[in-house]
Amino acid sequence: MSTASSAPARNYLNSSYGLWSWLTTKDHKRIGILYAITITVFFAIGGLMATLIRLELATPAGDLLQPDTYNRVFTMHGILMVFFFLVPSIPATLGNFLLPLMLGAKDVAFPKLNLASWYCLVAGGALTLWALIHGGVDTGWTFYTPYSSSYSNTWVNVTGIGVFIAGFSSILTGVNFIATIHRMRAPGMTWFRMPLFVWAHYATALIQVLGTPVIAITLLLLVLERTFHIGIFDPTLGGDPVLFQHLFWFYSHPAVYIMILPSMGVVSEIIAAFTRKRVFGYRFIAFSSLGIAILGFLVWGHHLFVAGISTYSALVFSVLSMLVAVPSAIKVFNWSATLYKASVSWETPMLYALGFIGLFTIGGLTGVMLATLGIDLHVTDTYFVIAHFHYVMVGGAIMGYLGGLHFWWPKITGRMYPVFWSKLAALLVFVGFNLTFFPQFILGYMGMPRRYHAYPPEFQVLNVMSSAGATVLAVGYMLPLIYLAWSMRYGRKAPENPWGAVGLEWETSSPPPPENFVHTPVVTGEAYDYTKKVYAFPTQEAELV
Amino acid sequence: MWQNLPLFPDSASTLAGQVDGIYLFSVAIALIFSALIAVMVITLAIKYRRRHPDQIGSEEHPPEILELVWSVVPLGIMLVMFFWGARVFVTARTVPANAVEYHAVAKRWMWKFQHPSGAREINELHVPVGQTIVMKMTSEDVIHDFFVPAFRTKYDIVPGRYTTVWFQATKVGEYHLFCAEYCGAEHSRMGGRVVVMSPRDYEEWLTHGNAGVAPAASGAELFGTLACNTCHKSDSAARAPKLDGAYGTQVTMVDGTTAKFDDDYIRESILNPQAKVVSGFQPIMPTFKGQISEDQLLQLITYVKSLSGPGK
Amino acid sequence: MSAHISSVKLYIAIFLALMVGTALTVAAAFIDMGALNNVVAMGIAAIKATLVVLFFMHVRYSSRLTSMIVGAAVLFLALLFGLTLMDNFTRPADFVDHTLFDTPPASSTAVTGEH
Amino acid sequence: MSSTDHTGDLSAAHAGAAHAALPRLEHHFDSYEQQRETASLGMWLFIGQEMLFFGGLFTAYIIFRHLFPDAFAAASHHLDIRLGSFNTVVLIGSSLTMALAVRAAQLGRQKVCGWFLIATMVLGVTFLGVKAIEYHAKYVENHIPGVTQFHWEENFHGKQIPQNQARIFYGLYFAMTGLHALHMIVGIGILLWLLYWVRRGRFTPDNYNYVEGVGLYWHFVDIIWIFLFPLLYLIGRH
Ligand code: HEA
Ligand code: HEA
Ligand code: HEC
Ligand code: CUA
Ligand SMILES: [Cu+2]
Repeated sequence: MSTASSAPARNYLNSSYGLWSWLTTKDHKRIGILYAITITVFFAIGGLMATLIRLELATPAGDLLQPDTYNRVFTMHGILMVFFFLVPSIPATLGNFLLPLMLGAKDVAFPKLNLASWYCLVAGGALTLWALIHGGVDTGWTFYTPYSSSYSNTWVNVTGIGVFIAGFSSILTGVNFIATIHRMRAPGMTWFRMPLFVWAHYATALIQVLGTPVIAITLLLLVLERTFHIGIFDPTLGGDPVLFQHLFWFYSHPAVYIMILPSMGVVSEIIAAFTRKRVFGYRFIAFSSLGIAILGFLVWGHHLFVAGISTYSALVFSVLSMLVAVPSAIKVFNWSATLYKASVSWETPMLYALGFIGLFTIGGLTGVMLATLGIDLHVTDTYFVIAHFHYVMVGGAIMGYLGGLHFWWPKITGRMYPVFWSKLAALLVFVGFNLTFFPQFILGYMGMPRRYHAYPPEFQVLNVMSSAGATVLAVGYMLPLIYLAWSMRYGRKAPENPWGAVGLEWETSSPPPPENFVHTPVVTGEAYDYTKKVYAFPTQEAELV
Repeated sequence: MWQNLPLFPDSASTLAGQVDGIYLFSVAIALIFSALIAVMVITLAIKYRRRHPDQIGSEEHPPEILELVWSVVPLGIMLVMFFWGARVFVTARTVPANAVEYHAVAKRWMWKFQHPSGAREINELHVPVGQTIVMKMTSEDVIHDFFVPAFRTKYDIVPGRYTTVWFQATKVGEYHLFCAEYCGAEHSRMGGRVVVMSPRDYEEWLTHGNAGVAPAASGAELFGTLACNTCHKSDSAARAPKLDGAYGTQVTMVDGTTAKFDDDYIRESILNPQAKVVSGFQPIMPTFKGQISEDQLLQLITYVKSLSGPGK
Repeated sequence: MSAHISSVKLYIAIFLALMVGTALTVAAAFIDMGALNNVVAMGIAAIKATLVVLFFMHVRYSSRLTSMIVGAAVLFLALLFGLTLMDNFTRPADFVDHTLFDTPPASSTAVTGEH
Repeated sequence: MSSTDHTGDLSAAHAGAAHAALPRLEHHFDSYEQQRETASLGMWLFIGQEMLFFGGLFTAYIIFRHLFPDAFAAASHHLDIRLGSFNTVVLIGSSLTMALAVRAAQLGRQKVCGWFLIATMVLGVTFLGVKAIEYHAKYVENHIPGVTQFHWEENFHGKQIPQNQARIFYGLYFAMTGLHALHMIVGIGILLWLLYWVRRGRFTPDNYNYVEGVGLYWHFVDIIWIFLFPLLYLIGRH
């Protein structure tokens, strides 16, 4: 862990120059960066929409935006944040960058597909932004029929196609990851020697490959319904609008695990690195990822409890939703227990990981409340739901993403970021987040429906708190944007392994060379082993083979 | 402004207590587990903080049996939540036998209600306290949702079909009525009030210009004006089945299938008579689709139902 | 593991089996077997598909992983069908009005001409 | 059977076909075997994805067939069972030629492979041609929802079939067969591209991933049709 290659060694960043070299790159690391830039743009636009939402909701009267405008704003907020930011976020950036490194491979299985998947996201995003500029969509990110198919006079088709294309980006990423994990592992890298990050991505990829096509066909059917009135979702033609909801949530519930699983993988890595200890219950965490991915396909009906499904199926979906919480519980407890007799370092990534545990727990527990039929009856389609999913998606998934970004930033860019600012940002995000979204639980139980641009005055206090919190949160998000950008030029040069962590990615230079490892690694022991060396590079030390 | 910071909405129905009960229970569970994890994480992270830069974590782990504990205990708790929540939900979804039927037609962006007495109102619903009421609802366009926070219940209103929601108000007062399913531009303004009144006040309200014609009576009138009675007569020589006493029975069709004579069957018979042709009759009944409104349809159904006497 | 190369004979045999299957489904469709008609039609289609998968697509000679992927996809398909139908087949009698208006939807104008 | 580990004699065997991108081991693979297995795995994952893609349509189909059994039967009677059967034979035949093309590639017989690819394409185009005839008939009969004023007026076994229910059948019919046809068109495009490379001697017994992958895809499209045919054409024919 010593030789911080001080000379401007050849690495993936300086191996070739020019925009063209980036736009045609097949290097998974560069594609990861392309993705990172792209999703940051989408996050900023989505965040701008969130800002508008919170500004509007600071007062009960719908005085800032027209109702029509407001509807478009929260719809674009949801669509951009979910399909163009959070779904690709960790897998396509950190996952892309790290999977081959962690497995000791030279690249992902299909580098060209990998690049193609980025272009899919860009093309889908461009279409969606085109729609946004020309007036947007107002269906909500859920595109419920028959509103979307027969009544909305906004750019439903264009956006639908945009999301459709972005979906293929996700599918291609998933195909790539599964093939990579099966076929590209370095010698000695058995399944149970893989980092938990890889397991999490395996589970994620499974959902991406087998879930995403269903939303694709659903959106296609929506476009057909809207264009040709084939009738399947249109009650006036004999169709069933609830069928759309089934098809939509068949993907979109598992999709929430596309968003959270990679984040859980990041947290496992961070916890191991900053406790310098093997994560407690490695196999339980690994299998719980698969468990979540599979059980996640059984519960989509909990979004439809009061939508007109049979009471019988509501009962079935409710009890199944409870089951999916068990593997999540296993993870949370295992992480916590890892801290026991550990060597805990309070570095910035660790702050995010601990924040993740807390916020995800709250988000998850309120998810279980929503899965409880008697409660959902009252709080569905209220701010309680909004609070729940921002806790898991913003408090959970984004915390994990930021944590991972701070953890691997030295590896990715070869630079360190300022410690003080990064800790301050983590704190601001945590405080701002809670201030923004905790009041929404109360609002929800009080009965404030979601997707309301005006509301009765008695809800104002809580809404003002929420808007105030959002301001803090925005600052918290803007800080990393600034200091991370700053560090790329002015940051201290990062050594190979700044955290003293164990993992193949820390065995190569920062930033890594284009081919990742000069010599193919050989793995001789379990992951996270801080007591002995388990990675070897045979050409250097031939006897270790 | 600050005095207005309650944590609960009004509670004004028999269901409210039940929903609050399961809610409070699960809030307690959530608090306990969040606190447990927060305390555990923070104390461990402080107690075992890194003392010198090269320190590595001990290889020692807590006992493996914990894995079992923290899988089974949450599962057990969640099953309790499930059964409790399921009971409340089944109660909320099972319409009590003594419920009085009110009608709601939702459209963008208004509510049309009709009382059993025939009184109609828009965006306001007056109900007597203590009476069990079932709203029979349909939509003229997109999906809406009948939501009264004080009653702790809601249900989507799906076009092309009837859904129901029932409640029994327990407290006189005025409560919010919200549309809780996104339905377009004015979704947030598609609200109104539910006014719960003492039975006396309610009677009075009804008689003060709000009487209207009972749906069954309007239905009877329609039965004449639409010439239903030219075929559906009470004599046995009629060209069409006798409707008296038919409600609730099983009807046999020409193709041998059977159907239950219920509201939806009547609806279908009126809108699409050829779909199910009663055994022993010719498919001569014309469709009335497009000729009558949703409101009139409800009135006709109520009338046909009334031919089978009170109750079901 | 080297790729398996099947004989031309085998391919032709499979092709003929598929032809027989096709003829059988068409024939079966003209016999009234009540609800069994669907079972037979889908059964034959499933057998035909299996033949294609096993022999034309070489799954018979491929690694277990390939079968696992096919198995996973079939499983998830079954979930999609199963749980969606669970709802549709247990819905309350509340009638889905298939015929409220028999004209093309008023909405076709709404889409373009709203507001 | 030939082991995959004979890189040596391969490069020798094909040294003649100079410019063709000869047996190419991409930089991130260690062996042809790894490369081939990875490619096949990727293709299978893609097919798994396709199964669920069509799955959404089949779900809708099952539900509406269950709701409107008579309308589906009646509407299905308006499809030409002879053309449908003919197309089934054609498509299965194209699967056979595709399988033989892959076999030829496995054996390194590029010429033969090329001819089988051409045969596959010819059969594929025949299928699409027949489909076009069927679509045209529907167009004339005003049975294409949203394209012409959909029109349906018919009793079936004495029951009146509501126009909308027939419309849903045809909506699904066109969605399903249309998507299937789209897959075929894409497939034929890929076959052309493949043919180009086969003609240039791109493939060897060690490195015929592309041929194999395209074969898998083509067979999958065939399988979809194997289900579509009875579901759409053969309802209640008795
Ligand atoms: C990252 C995203 C994410 C994640 C991980 C989850 C996780 C869960 N969600 Fe959530 N959810 C969403 C995103 C997410 N959700 C979104 C976006 C919506 C709304 C979409 C819309 O309508 O727009 C939604 C809506 C939603 C609903 C529908 C609400 C409604 O509209 O009426 C329900 C209902 O059951 C639900 C349940 C759950 C459950 C049971 C989990 C579980 O997986 C949680 C499991 C985790 C834990 C339980 C915590 C850890 C466990 C312990 C600490 C042990 C102790 C536990 C107990 C004793 C119970 N979610
Ligand atoms: C990943 C998903 C995600 C994320 C990150 C967020 C982030 C936020 N969301 Fe989001 N939200 C959703 C997913 C998400 N949301 C979804 C799916 C819905 C449902 C939509 C629907 O109903 O259809 C929803 C709905 C929703 C509502 C309900 C609207 C309604 O129902 O009427 C509200 C209200 O407060 C809200 C608020 C916020 C806030 C304050 C944030 C904050 O966390 C955002 C903070 C971020 C910023 C403020 C950006 C700061 C940075 C910049 C501005 C950078 C500047 C740019 C450069 C220099 C490049 N969201
Ligand atoms: C031209 C004669 C005719 C007229 C007018 C007519 N019906 Fe009918 N109706 C029939 C016949 C014949 C049947 C039995 C065959 C069938 O089910 O279609 C029938 C069946 C019914 C049924 C189902 C009865 C059962 O026992 O199952 C209902 C309900 C009904 N009609 C209601 C109405 C109403 C309400 C109207 C007026 C709006 C009306 N009908 C007008 C001829 C008529
Ligand atoms: Cu009506 Cu929302
Ligand atoms: Cu969900």
